[in-house]
Amino acid sequence: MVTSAPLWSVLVVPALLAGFATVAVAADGLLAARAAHRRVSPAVLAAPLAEVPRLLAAQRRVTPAADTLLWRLGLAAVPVAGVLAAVVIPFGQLTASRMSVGVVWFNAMEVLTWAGLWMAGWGPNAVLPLIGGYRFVAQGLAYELPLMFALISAAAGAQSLDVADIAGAQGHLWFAVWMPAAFAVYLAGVHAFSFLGPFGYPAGRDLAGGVAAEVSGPDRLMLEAGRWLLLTAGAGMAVPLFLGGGAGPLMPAWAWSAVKTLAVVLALVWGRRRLPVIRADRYAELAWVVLIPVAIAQALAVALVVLTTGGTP
Amino acid sequence: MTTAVFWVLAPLAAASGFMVFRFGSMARATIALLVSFLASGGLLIVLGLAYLGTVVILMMVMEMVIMAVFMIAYMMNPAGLMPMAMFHNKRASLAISLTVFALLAAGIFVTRWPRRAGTAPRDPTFRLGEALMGPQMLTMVTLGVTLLATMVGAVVLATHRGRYDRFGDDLKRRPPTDPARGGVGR
Amino acid sequence: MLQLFLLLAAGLFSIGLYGALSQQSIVMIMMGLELMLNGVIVAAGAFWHYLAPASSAGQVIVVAVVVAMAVEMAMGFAVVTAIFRARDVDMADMASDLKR
Amino acid sequence: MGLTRLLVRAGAARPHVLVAAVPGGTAVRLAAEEQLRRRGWPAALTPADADVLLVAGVPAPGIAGAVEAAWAAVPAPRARAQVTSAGEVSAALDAARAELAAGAPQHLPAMSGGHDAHEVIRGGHGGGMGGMDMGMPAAHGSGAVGDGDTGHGVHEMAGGHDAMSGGHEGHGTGDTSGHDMAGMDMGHMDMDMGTPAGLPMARRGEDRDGLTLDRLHVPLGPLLPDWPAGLVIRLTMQGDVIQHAEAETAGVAADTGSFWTEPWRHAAAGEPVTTGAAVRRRSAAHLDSLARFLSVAGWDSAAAAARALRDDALGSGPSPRLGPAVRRLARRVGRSRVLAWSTHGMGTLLPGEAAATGMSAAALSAGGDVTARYRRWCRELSDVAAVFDDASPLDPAVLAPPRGRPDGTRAPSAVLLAALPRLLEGAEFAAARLIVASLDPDLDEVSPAAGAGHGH
Repeated sequence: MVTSAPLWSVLVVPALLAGFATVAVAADGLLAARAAHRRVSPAVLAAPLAEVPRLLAAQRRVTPAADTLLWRLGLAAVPVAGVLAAVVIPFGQLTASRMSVGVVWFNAMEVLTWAGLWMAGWGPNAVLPLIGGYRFVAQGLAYELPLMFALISAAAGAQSLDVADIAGAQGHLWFAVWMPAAFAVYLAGVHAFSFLGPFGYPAGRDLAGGVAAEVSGPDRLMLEAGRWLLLTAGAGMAVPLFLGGGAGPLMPAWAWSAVKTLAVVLALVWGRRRLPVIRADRYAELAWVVLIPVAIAQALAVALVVLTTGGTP
Repeated sequence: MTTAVFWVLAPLAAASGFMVFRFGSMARATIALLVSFLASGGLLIVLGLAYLGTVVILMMVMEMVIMAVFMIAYMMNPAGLMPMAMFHNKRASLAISLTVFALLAAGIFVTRWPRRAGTAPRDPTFRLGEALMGPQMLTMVTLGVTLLATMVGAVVLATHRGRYDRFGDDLKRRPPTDPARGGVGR
Repeated sequence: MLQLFLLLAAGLFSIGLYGALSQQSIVMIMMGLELMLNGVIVAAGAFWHYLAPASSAGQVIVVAVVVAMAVEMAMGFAVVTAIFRARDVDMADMASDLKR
Repeated sequence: MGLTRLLVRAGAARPHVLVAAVPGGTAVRLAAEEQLRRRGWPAALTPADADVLLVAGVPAPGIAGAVEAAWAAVPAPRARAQVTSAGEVSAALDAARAELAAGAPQHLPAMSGGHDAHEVIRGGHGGGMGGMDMGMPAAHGSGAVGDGDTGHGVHEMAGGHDAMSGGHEGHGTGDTSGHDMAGMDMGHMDMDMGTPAGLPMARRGEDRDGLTLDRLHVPLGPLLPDWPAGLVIRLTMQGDVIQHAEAETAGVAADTGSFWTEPWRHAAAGEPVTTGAAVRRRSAAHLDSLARFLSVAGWDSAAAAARALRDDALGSGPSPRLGPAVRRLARRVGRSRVLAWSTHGMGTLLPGEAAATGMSAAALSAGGDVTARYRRWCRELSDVAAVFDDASPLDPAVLAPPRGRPDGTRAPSAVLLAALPRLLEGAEFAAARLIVASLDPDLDEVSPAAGAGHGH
């Protein structure tokens, strides 16, 4: 039975999230080194961590006629959204906050990045970040609805919006197995809301970094850390939603949660390097014409299964 | 708990709502409105309506970001970089709204409110779903049809290109002439 | 406590009303309307919690209001886009010949 | 203070380097990129992300302003290196890192004469820097649009350009993308016409959606990442749709000769050049173009692989594994469905159209859409991958330089440059970057006089 941990555990969430995010960044650095035909050494793994002191010591960027309030607010919203989204994820038998509507809460917090990135693009009063901010809105309009239907599929399968109930409902069959379309759409959605990999369009290289183009120093640290925290939160949520939560033989529940989260994180990191950026102008039509019908069909199939059998197939 | 949260969120909701019409920058005005909605969403959660509160937050973030895009596209001086105010009959509006507020406030304090009837269900979200799929089915159906009509109507109003522009006079042109290609090769 | 929530709702409603009446730009008027509906949401939630928690009517009202806001915004922007394209204005005063 | 010093020293372990490539600096740029790759130092995309500004080549007067503007936008602690030959790169990077770690006093960037416009901004915006004494007087002057904005250093258009002075087109219009006031009835509005914070407001114009939105004037280049060195494209945009484009060159020195066509020049001068050397140079050129294109397309891992192979191809000594590796990469990129899907139908240059406008050989080989152009690089890479170590003398009639043979007196890149603006008009920003990257003109081939192209 999953229980709500005491209130201090809210402080553990960011720490745990940061730990997994660090692993993700290190793994990403490793893959980058391999792609660049460089020898892989422990130093390569530690290299991304050197970014933290570098960015803390660097000067903050100031641009003319900037809307500094919205700019900083938007940058801060990205990591905050990641941490708040993770608050409802059960880890083993514990969850920082067991909400009866955890799935909706996760969705709402992840959507905060819409406002965050748009503000981060608007703030500096410069062309390239502005385009980047608008790109995220376009991308959001494309990815958000399929992602919502994927979340709804999992919730419908367990007949609950409570994340712990959803994890508990996958006693003998993971949702990932009998809701493959929802699982795939969800994983793509994680890339999309952390604007990494094929969905890195808002911070694209063609925009010289897009929303990040004018951000330096601690602000940049917030933005970069925020993307990886969001990715990790998405990976963590995939475990109770689709992979049976902490259930598993031999090991305790928290260990299974950790192993599964790590596996999803690494899969996402690996997947992000496989594809070029998918531009929103192409993706939007694909999402609305193909993905939304597929996601709705998936939710409908789940609903029919639940109605006829009263649970898993 | 409720009281403490109320005294944090209520002033925030009211103040940011007020700032919507004080900010010169359209971006800031929209974000102020968003903050007001986030605070009301928080209040709903505190009142025990976790689902509705969260949905208000979820919807309003998306709605306000889209709103900001339109505000900036259609407003002059969206960044508020030039001092300007765009009011008309400011004094009358102020008088009317103050009167309305006074009347409402008077009503709130004069009315003898009935006692609380019944207790909250264990899962209000479940009850809402039951209601919408049961006794309130007609409401749900109406809302659904309204939304569909809105989608169709809004697209028809906003677009300036019909199928004859895209597919030609005989509707046989393939692929259609669009300013930008989509992603499924049409 | 109910009175405090209702007072907040009345405040939000009045601020929204002031904005809707005094602003020239159609989009700003829409923001005023949204703020008024925000007050309605708060009031409906408070009524549900303090007066009739056993009934689901309060919740249904909130759902209806949220839908109304979505409809208002979608239609509002569609109309603004159409007016803007046809006549290049976004000001309520300038579109006043619509009255005739 | 002790903590800051500690952070500075720890941060200097792996500085981010912004390589500012100027025309004539191709060899230095390649050496710098190779060094960064081998050291595992990230290449910065914008001045805001950089610790070290490495100027690859000698900036001609036309581009020096842009380099200064980029330097002004690099946040402290920072170091600058000026490198003129490929051999000096490694030492310069070491010196820059040492300077960073030592936390040497920051020297102030020199304000060049062309930057008087910044004074206006500072006047209007001085308060914004309150409390931040970082030795960056012009920090907010120019780099605000990434490198894109630094284009203004090249062409100071004071007063002559659409009522917008060169430097601030980016800022002014980026934020004030609302309406221009001109021509609107505003008798009942209480407002103060002026230029906010010293920035001009945007003007409106017709657009494809019939909404007459604001026009932004955005100079792209000359120092954007993955961008042909010395290219400046002046865009008139509405939203992110390009309404009008003009291509210019910045800081192209007279006849330095392109790095990529070196073997052919030597062969023409009668020096002995082997086919293998020419094949390597041409393949490296294609790999370089491909790497930049893939970077712009956001496929980082394939771009990194292309850069690594490019460095190998430019290296000396026999390399039996290079050919198969190049062929593998060419196959992987050429067969990528997602890449083809996302670039299909973009920037189509019809062969007939090209011939009609007086472009022959080079333009014909650049025909088709973006997909066709990068696939042609992949094909040509595969075709010659077997002869990297061929020692027979080069026959220029059989093996053409990477961007084709000169078209009469015009270099192939001049033809590509002339074709650019027309392809960009109507494209969205992301598409425009892909189109430029798929043509990848080498401005070192172009003499300054024949540089510019216009499109309507």
